[in-house]
Amino acid sequence: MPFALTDEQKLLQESVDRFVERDYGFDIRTRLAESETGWSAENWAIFAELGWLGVPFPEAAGGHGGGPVEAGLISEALGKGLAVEPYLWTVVLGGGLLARAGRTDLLEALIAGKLQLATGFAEPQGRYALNDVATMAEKSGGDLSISGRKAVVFNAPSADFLIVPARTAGARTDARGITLFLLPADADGVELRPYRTMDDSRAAEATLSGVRAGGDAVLGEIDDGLALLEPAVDVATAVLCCEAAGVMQALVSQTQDYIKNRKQFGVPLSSFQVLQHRMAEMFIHMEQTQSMAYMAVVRGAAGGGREVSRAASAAKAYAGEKGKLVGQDAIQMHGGMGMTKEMPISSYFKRITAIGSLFGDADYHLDRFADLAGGGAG
Amino acid sequence: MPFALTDEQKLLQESVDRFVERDYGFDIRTRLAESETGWSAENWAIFAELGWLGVPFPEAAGGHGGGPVEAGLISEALGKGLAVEPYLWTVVLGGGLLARAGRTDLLEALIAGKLQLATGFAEPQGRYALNDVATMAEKSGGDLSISGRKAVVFNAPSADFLIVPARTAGARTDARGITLFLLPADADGVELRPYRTMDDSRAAEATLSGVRAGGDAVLGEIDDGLALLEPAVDVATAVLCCEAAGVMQALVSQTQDYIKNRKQFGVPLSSFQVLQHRMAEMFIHMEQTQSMAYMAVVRGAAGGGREVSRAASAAKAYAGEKGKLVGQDAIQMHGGMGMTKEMPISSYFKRITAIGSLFGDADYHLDRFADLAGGGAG
Amino acid sequence: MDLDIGSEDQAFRDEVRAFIDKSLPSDTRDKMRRGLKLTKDDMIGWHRILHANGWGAPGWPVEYGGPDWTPMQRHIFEEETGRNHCPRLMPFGLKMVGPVIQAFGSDEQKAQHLPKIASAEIQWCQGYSEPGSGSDLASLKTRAVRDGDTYIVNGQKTWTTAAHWADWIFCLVRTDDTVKKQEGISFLLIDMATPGIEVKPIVTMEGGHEVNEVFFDDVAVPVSNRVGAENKGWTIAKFLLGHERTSIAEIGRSKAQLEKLTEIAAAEQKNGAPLLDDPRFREKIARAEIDLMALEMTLLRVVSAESAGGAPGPEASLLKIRATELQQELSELLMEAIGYYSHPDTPEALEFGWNEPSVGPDYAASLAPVYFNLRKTSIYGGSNEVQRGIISKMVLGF
Amino acid sequence: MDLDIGSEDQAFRDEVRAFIDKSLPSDTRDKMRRGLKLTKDDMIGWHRILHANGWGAPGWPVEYGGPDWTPMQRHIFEEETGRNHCPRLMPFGLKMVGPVIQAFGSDEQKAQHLPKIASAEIQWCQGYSEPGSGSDLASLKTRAVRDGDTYIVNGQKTWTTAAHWADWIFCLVRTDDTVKKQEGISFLLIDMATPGIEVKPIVTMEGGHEVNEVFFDDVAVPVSNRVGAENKGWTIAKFLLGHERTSIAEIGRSKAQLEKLTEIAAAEQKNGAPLLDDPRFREKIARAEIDLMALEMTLLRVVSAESAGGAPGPEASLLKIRATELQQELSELLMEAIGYYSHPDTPEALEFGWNEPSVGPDYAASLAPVYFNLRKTSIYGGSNEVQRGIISKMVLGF
Repeated sequence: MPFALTDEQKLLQESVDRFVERDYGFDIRTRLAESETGWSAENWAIFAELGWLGVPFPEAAGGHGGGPVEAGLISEALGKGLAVEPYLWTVVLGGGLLARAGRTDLLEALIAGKLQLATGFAEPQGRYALNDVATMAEKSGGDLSISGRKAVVFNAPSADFLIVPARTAGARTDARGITLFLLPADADGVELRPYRTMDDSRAAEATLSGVRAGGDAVLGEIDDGLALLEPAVDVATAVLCCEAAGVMQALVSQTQDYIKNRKQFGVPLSSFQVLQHRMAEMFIHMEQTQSMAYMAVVRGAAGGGREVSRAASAAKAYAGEKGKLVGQDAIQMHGGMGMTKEMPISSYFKRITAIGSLFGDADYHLDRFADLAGGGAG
Repeated sequence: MPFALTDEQKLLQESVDRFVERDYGFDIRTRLAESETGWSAENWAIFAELGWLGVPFPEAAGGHGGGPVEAGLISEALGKGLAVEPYLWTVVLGGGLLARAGRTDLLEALIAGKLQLATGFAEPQGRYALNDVATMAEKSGGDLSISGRKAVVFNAPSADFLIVPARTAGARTDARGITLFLLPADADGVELRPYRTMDDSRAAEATLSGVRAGGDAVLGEIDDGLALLEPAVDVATAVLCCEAAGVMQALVSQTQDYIKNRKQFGVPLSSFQVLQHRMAEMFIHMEQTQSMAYMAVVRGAAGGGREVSRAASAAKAYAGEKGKLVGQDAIQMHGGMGMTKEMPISSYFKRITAIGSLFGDADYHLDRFADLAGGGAG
Repeated sequence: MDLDIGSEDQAFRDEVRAFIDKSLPSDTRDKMRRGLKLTKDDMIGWHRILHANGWGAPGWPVEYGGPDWTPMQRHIFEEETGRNHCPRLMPFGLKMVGPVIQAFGSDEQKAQHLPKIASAEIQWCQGYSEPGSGSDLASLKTRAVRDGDTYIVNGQKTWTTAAHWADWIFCLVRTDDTVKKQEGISFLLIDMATPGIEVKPIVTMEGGHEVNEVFFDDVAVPVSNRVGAENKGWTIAKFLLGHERTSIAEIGRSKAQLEKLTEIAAAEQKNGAPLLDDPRFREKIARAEIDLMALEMTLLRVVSAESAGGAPGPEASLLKIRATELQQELSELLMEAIGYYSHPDTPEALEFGWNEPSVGPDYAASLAPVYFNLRKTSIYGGSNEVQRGIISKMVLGF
Repeated sequence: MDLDIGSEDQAFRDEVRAFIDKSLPSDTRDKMRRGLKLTKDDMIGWHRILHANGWGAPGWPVEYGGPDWTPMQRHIFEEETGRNHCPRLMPFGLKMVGPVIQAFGSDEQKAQHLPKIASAEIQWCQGYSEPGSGSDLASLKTRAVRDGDTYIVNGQKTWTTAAHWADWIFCLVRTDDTVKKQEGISFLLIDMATPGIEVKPIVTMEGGHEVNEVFFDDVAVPVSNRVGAENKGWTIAKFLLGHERTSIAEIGRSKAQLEKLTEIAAAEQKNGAPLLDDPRFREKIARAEIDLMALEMTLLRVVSAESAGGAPGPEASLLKIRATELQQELSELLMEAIGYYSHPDTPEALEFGWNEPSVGPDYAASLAPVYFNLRKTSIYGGSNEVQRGIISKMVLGF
């Protein structure tokens, strides 16, 4: 039956849910978010121990033979607790790229929790376009020399390696001519300017100034990096939509609790019909976002190509728009309390806002969805 | 003070309001709409007698020296009663073109109520673009011979003259090269296919097959007809927005009455908070549409040019979108009753729907507004 | 987790498609595609064709002449028939009074009515709403007074879809007005040929005739035509509210409309290029397509849960709200696509066999009438406001 | 009918513009343009500059030191200062307690307080909301118990904007809890330096500090600091709700934001071209501009009606709803315009004089914080839901 979870998937989901419920209270989350690195190495070790880091990788690569669906279920559950660990960046996107490039050598360390990754898929002038790459990789002796600037590289401050698309041929926005490089984060010529982000994540501007890369630094084929990057980002986008669904579930249930308990004019806020109907709409948005996110990870699990991209873009456009609506309404219904940093709801709102533009905002994905249309009404 | 009516304007407004209230009940309106011509010659004679047909024209042309503002006030008041007389087509657009072309000879008959006009500003392939003119006027002997097809020519079945843009030079969508012709509706080669429209108006497809036109049939300058047509349509658009404001006032007040009186579960519908708030939104849309419509006619009265066009497009985009929302909500709040032909609200809804695309829908006018932007934030 | 319906269900889908291909009369298909008027014969004809194939009562168990389909098969049947331009089967017999008789009826009632519903021999209509009752169904006033073996029925029903085509009507009537309003209601089956019944058409805003007023003036109904116990009709009314609601998603029909929209937008011009290439209109279509995907995926989740034994709950309200919004949105975009040619009101062009050339493009004439007509979808069948109230109560616990 | 404000008002507009040009400190203007943090001194400094020009109390009559402006002049002043990057004048003295003292205060109170409000010598804050009271203001619990010539005040206020900058607070307190809740409320002026008052910051989601909790622990307030009669404070509260609300339209500031949005969209790139040329983003800007026009035109109608002697009615609710929606929409578009550069959270970049190069474009750092912060506008000052209720009651008569 469509959408039915396997027993393994159910167990996985329950195990992450339990972890979030028991060990990831909002006060703990706040402490982690405000710590030096912004996330917990201890939790990361637990993730490794419970096998969550290896779940989406083929068994041949030391993983547990799951895929986007399992990563999505984990991310959804983590999203409910607003977990700050860089699962998306290291496991889903970074690990996804390593797996696609056949770098099982590094996956082992990743699955063991010993490796952090960041991917510089954005550049200052490029907005959300993966093909807009001005960073150059030019021949210099037997090696290549990479120079350019990567914008808002998430998890870069914690990363051991940076995965960096650079141009080995073609003009700035050509799809061909992009090559992916795996660079040690402490390589000569790599300069990071780290900062916190709106949702308590960590990121950095990365400036590359003549960073030397040998042939072993190349992931996938020379000039054909986009063929690796685009499907990996599609899957990461689908998984991120699952996280959005988790965040929205929390936004809805916290708001539901709040208006049930908060009294005004002697009655609970939830007795006002306007708020009842608005929450009904939030509930529908949440349910449908979850449907779309699940669809997108299932398509992602089935392989690559146009249908995966279309599913990811449809889900992201949907999650972006509906997530915004649900987030804004959740704050509105919390009234003044919703405006405070202290109240968890505001952190959920900031996360759903951040998700809104990650890998492209709703406009970008609507456009992409329409561009990819082939046979009309599908 | 901005928006303050002169005493004359107040009197005019009151006189049309009074006429609509006293002599234009919904049953009368229905009878007129279902009559052969679709409107009342008797009423038209009254309009002439009360001076409403001459109001917008300069005194030199036999008018009363008013302009778009006065036409707007009349149309707003007529809109409240859903009057079916072709004031927009004969007086505002047709008369406006005659006045701009200096044809005072014909205005006299128009003001006396003896002349009906229709303007073929649309072609089947042209959507809303006034410059998309495939109808050709070609030299033939000393005259011109006009052939082509005009789409949905409102008031054509009643018209004595058709005003027809035809191409005397240039390619199909060039702005230059369009000439306006004034053709007797019964001229040889004019074929009309008349029909009713969704809102009980009358229109026709006009096929022109070698209609002969001499130099005296030209309105304005040869090749420069758009310079006449575009500002005239801008003013007509602004006046139509005033009518939309009137229609919306009726939609709001009828819905307000309905939900106050209609009981469900033992209480009036108006006691449900969801409906209260929705009506508050409808009220706001109505008020703001009126503000925009007034702005647009005032700008139209001040002359021509970019600011007039921008004001007309802004008002029309606004009236189009908000009119649709108000209309749809009015039907929804009337429940099943709103679906019936018998209930006045459905006719108001059909009129606001028709207005939505007249002279271009909201998308067209948003685009045009943005195209005309010059100095940024105005 | 996957999206596969499995090979058996896929085979079933192929079978349904092939059957439609072969059996749907071409003039009916043509009317449906072009939005022309269907006759009663078109609708019943299609029902009888299905019946001849054993599919006359898609949602029913074998014992009553149904095919005993799984929830997934029912979904597939709904989708394929909707998408491939089959007329809707009238729900009043198949989805309403039929299941009621199955659950609450006497053996005699079952024997008398069920076969004729499945075979389309008898058409039904629904006597629920009354002037003044609206969403507050229980406030109904039509009275049935017992006189020996007969009820004498007086009152008025309204919004009665297809009453002018129906042979029988099922009604909620008041049999006791001394108790709480829900507790004095009974459920009667009434032959429309009984003296004292009058049907008056209600013309809807676009000029169509689908709904009616039905007047009862001393109508004699045998007590044996009552379903369930006297004064227990409200239980039946509530049963019906929960029954088989996933078909309201109208996925198949919306897919067909989306396809039509794409075709029309490719045919229409804007600034000398296809409207389909206009960035704004293209975005609107993309958005509608995504909304349709979201609805379809949610529906599939609901059908899967039903297949696993879950009772359909407030998801029906979710589906109803979003499905009707989508149908309305598509009808709005279709009207928008044709610009000025939405204005001509030419009902004659909606008659099959009308041979004049059309005023605008041949797809234009039905679009504004459909837009106006579909405003009903958010009003009828439990208004969307009522549905939001249900979600608020059942899911959110307010 | 026209849109002209007339030559006198036009001359006044020119005068205000020229004055701002000449007198607004350039660093203050720069902070406002760039969305940097303002200090208390920036805000008070600007108020004092206005005061030196006789404009310290824009809405006040001459007898209390105001310029006695017409409604149109007040509107022009609001618009021009907003549009030209002047700091907001704190409303608590000028628009709240000042008018209250003028209408209800004793001569001593007038003499003591009004000049110092106009001159910005004394800063005020508002003690209305309490934890648990929200939109239900009359349910307040802070108590003032009379002890001879003194009230002893105990309780807590919250959402008190600028309490950490204020010298005085005006409070609604409960002086009788044996009567209907509206009838036992009094209005007190309290010196923040009085022992027993504690101010605790509330940090809002973007990390800012504008609002506070204010605790009262046996705070002694002279009875002479009560405005109006004991237990008649609710009259004053209602007076304030209706007072001078057209300024909430924030036309000037929204124009400045729209201008900023257009500039940023011209600077940002999408597919190698300015974002401003993207059809979809261009449409969003056009829509915001039209919404702003609609708000401005409606505001002008209201101001004209006020000038003609009409009392401001429920239009204030209309303006409040649409103005806050527009401010929120503009902040959303600004954030959207900069793509990934909305993510970096660099509060240090919002400090004036911070000299490091910015992480993204120099206009980026304030945009997400402003977006988050402006969510408050639809909540504070009578939530937009409350405003819709007012329209429904006052205009529609429900």
